[in-house]
Amino acid sequence: MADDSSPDRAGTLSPPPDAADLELYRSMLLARRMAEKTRQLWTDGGVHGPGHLSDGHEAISVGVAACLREGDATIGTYRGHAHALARGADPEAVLRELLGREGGVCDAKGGSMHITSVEHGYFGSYAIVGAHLPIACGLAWAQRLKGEGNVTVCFFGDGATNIGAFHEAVNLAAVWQLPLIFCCENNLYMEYTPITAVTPVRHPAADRASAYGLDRVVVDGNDVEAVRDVIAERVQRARKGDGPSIVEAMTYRLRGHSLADPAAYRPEAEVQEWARKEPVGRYRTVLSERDVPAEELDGVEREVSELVDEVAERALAAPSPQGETAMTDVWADGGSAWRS
Amino acid sequence: MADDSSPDRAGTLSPPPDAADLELYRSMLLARRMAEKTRQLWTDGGVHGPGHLSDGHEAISVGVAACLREGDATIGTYRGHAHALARGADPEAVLRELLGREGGVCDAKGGSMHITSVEHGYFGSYAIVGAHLPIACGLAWAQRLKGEGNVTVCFFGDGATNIGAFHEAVNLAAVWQLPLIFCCENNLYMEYTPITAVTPVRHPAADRASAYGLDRVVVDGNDVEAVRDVIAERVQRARKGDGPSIVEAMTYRLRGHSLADPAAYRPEAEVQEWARKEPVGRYRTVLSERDVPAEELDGVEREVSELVDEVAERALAAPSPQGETAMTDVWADGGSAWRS
Amino acid sequence: MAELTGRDAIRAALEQEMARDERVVLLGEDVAPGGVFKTTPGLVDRFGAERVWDTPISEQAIVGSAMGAAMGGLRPVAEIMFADFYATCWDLVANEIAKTRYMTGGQVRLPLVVRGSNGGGGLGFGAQHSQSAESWAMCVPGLKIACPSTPSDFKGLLAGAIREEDPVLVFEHKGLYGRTGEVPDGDHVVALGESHTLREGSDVTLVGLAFTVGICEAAADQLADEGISAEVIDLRTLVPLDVAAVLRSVATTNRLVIVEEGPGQLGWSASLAAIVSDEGFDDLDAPVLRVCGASVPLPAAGVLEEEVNPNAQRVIAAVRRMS
Amino acid sequence: MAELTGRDAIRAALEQEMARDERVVLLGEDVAPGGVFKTTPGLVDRFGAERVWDTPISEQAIVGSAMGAAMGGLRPVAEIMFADFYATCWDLVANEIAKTRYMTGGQVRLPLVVRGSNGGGGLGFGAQHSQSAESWAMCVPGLKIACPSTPSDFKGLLAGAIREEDPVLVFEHKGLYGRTGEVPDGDHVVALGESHTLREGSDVTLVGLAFTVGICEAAADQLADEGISAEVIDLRTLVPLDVAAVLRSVATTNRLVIVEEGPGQLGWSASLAAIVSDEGFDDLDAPVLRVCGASVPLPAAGVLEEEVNPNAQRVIAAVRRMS
Ligand SMILES: Cc1ncc(C[n+]2csc(CCOP(=O)(O)OP(=O)(O)O)c2C)c(N)n1
Ligand SMILES: Cc1ncc(C[n+]2csc(CCOP(=O)(O)OP(=O)(O)O)c2C)c(N)n1
Ligand SMILES: [Mg+2]
Ligand SMILES: [Mg+2]
Repeated sequence: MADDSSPDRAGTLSPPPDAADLELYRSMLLARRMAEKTRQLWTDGGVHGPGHLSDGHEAISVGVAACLREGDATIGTYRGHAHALARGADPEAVLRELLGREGGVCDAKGGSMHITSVEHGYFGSYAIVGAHLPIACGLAWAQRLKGEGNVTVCFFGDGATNIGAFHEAVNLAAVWQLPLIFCCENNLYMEYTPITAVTPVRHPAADRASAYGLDRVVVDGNDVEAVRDVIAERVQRARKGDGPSIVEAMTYRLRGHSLADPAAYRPEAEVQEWARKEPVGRYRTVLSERDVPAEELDGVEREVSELVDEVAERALAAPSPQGETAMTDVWADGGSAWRS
Repeated sequence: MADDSSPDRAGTLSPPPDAADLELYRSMLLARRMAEKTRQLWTDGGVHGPGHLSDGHEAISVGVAACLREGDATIGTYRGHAHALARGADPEAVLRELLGREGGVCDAKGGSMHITSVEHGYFGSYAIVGAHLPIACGLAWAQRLKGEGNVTVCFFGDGATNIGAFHEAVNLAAVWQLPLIFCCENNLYMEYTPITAVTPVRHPAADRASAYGLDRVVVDGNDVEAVRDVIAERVQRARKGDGPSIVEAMTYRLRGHSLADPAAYRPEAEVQEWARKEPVGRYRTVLSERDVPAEELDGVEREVSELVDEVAERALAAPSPQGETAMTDVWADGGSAWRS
Repeated sequence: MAELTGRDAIRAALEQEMARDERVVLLGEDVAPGGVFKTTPGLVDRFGAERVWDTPISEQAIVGSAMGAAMGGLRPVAEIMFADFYATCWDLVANEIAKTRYMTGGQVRLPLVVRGSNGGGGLGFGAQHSQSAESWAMCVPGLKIACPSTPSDFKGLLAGAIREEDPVLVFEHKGLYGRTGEVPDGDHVVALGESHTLREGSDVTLVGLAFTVGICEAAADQLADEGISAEVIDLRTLVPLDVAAVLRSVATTNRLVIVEEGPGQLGWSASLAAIVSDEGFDDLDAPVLRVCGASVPLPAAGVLEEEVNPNAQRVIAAVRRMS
Repeated sequence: MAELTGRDAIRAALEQEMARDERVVLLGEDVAPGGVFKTTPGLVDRFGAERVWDTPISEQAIVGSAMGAAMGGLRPVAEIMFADFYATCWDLVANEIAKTRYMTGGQVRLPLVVRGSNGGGGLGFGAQHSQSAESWAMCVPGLKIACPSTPSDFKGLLAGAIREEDPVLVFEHKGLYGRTGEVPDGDHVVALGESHTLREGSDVTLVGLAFTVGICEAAADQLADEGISAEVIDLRTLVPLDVAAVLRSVATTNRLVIVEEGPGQLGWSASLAAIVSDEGFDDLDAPVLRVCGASVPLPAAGVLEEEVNPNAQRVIAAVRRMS
């Protein structure tokens, strides 16, 4: 990893290498357990409205977060819970948001598709495909003007590579040499349609990089260390003023596009194949092979599961927001008056 | 030229080769004289509103039109007079439109930026950069469904390659394998800004082709025969169902972006260099070298100049449209009622 | 007559029109696998992949292609999954589709339909997936606008839209996809521009559109219990707008409440209210009142969404304010 | 006081604010060479290329970058050359900029301005370069909207917009860029939300916005000759909307005519008319009348553009209709 990439604030002070590995594992597990809990809360009827989970994608958000420091920004999509958590967002505030309770991270106004935690550098989840890529340009522009060497990482799906905003944003970032990494989570599908059916190149992000004078970078998005290493290099370049990158990380959703989607359109063999490659269990195997004792790994798992159970319980016990909340925070003065 | 590409309906029945050459010359001259006339009418105050001429670009519209047949479609930008004329639009109706007179090709409702002549296969001039590229996809889709082997050619500027609609349209055309040729007229500038200042690749259209699985094609856009030959090959492929192409034709505006623009931002040496390469005089030299007698060339010039003078005179004598015209043709029933 | 859901009624209209006229083609994201709101299942099997195109996520390319295809002689029906996404292709809709016939002096016809889900409906879709975009469209001359409220109209108005020679946007309220109702069998077509008076009344006129028609009916039920007789009009289309029917009704009831789901700041109810306040001035015994959504983005939590949406209680309160 | 054109007043506001606050940055197409409407000449020389960015033709990237930059602590001013082009980036404006503060529970502020040319003004720009897009914006809660009518307000309202903590769209009527007027020297800032009563009158209130303020004044002049005393109010901003001032005026004049350039089908005048017809019901001796643009795309030819635009004669005719 690059010298100037310190671990995310969710981590602890300069941990020894194996502790950092365990931290990657813990962080992926947190995302996984939170997704599982969310699915359960939805099945139970507590989570209302649409929800998009990213079980299967965890290595990407966690691998990226491991390269970032305070002052760096991330920004993502409706499939954004893991991204918020990886930067250190409070799991309880996230669950309260999903459940529509007081103390939700967005005051219960955003919901599942808009999880945001600006204090942790996660500038939000945007639910209209592609829109946040131009926004990411602006975040990176501000960072560049401040001159502190901070960077922005922008997550998006394979499907987003075909919308106009993608093209405008990557082009602008390249022209302006912004400190910005575009990180495509290619999970092979837009909603129900395989991305290859609607894209004339094999790698919808990486194969477009040359159109903006950028390198072609593809990484195994289910290998957390591979993601971390590739992103670390790109972050280092960006910090030095060497401009933006596109990284395409190959991954797969373990489940449907949204909570309501049984994902019947995917061939069973493909699903099975990717289940074998899923990042959390796979990384456990890696760590075991590095002689991390099973008890230690079990301990992390237990700890994370307990944490998620606890915060879910507290979130479920939280009250609904006051009705008046609906009329606040349109404007910076806290209100919503539009006429006198 | 491909066997199945017959000359545009503006031409005559299968002319012998040198007659075809003269026809290219005549057609370019018509565009040039019309541009000059329009500039004069604007200076005299007769043309109201914005106007974008394409003196310097003539080889492109004419070279393309020479590859097309009835049933083929073209579509272009606000800089569209030459494109309309090359397909056979009536010069007088065009000038009436520019002057805002009765009998204008768009009933004086479109003006300079929206010259359209559907009966000649020119589906219009669109004034919002990039918008007509997706529209071209639809024209080509309809042609493909009809199965008559017709094609669409879509003209746009270098500046248009950075807008989202470009990306969406070229991608869709490639995925759907549409019979569509995207023809970029790269005149090195958007309005006042050199295209290289805002694009991270040298050839804003051609260097993006690979992002859509297409070939990289650049042509000298001031060489009418080169344009014709490159386009003819691409048209032939499209007719056979081999899908879309992007062609980038290099050219230069002889004057400003619009009638009101003195174009002071362009280096004098660059202007001079391109003045030497301008397509009309250059093609006259080519024809002279092929032993076409000067009198014949002079004859074409005189004929075209007289035609343009005559139609201008008639157009200037035409009355303004009736006020009620403003309230017609919103709807297919001819009216504009929106309530009962 | 069959009892259908809104979504099945849409499918029925598409099937009816595609069978009738082979120029009718569909395109949109995930339309071949049946659409995320399950409005197009099986159509690709019946009509083939050349007439039911799955597109990339490229709204500009979708509606732009629809326009070009219409110019080329087809009668495309494009799907925009959520009406909020019109914002990603508004240039094609508002600047090209709406204006090209006029700008070209009538050289082209654009018989095309763009349809998609609209509004909130208490489903928790939040600020970017719940807007009432029909008012955006009404700001732009050149677009016809249909907003059906019943399964019967989901079928009939969509078929009517497909048979129009002009571009029509059909806004399908997502809260109505699952509601059932009687739908005529066979060829069922409703012409655009005719409102529907659901019940007659003498004391007040309630005007609704799409989801708010049900709110008007619920309010009318409760008002009836209080002895107030409300006439309920379903506008059905905004362009053409059946102002005449509303004025006729107000001539009898002398009172008008308009119920719009979108934000009160600006929306179609303002136009109707302004027109009736003027042209019905002498008939009105009380000001025309509008019950609208609050002028805020739509919040996600159920309790908050309820807080900002119009409902029958607010309509009743408005009626009481009038007397 | 200096006599400035509208375009120079804009430049003066930008220079004033960029000198005052280094977080203020500009971006847009051709802004460094001075802009196609010559509103930004010389700014790149004074403030440097890092603060005056020339962009590609990428409206989504322009306004999206402005939003991101605001989230990152800058105070960007983006130029959209013609307001019609908002359609190419409407998603960023209507779905992101307008909603993100609310959707995130107030986690972000978005102090940004998007400015650009609006309206027709008889310049022959035609259907795709002459729209009155301020009404599109008013359909979407979360955007402040300023529409200056004088060089003084071109400067003051733009400076006020830049100092706002919320996103503001400034619509500069292209017919006013060349008109001159007195502009205060030095720090000149006008707060958003306060209308301006240009002249007092007792018989009728005329309300205008941007270009139509001049139409109201011309009408008031002619009405004065006929012995009719018209009060003229320049709304200045649509959000916040100074309804109170209009109601106060109507309480005296008992008559209101609103003059909007955009199509009458739906626009801001409908909202104001609906509100005043309700809240001013008892004060009104006649229906609120709206004089609006025709509900057609704007035609190119001068005689046709005149045909569809509001003008003083139509305002006078409306006033006569009232008495
Ligand atoms: C502009 C736009 N069009 C369509 C949608 C509906 N939609 C939501 S997610 C999605 C698929 C996105 O696919 P991808 O970018 O690959 O991300 P993934 O969901 O696979 O993570 C679609 C089409 C949307 N939100 N925005
Ligand atoms: C979406 C949009 N943005 C901006 C403009 C203003 N504009 C008109 S022409 C032009 C430059 C276009 O450059 P290019 O595509 O190279 O075509 P050229 O004019 O050089 O032929 C610009 C920026 C526009 N019409 N549409
Ligand atoms: Mg995907
Ligand atoms: Mg150019």
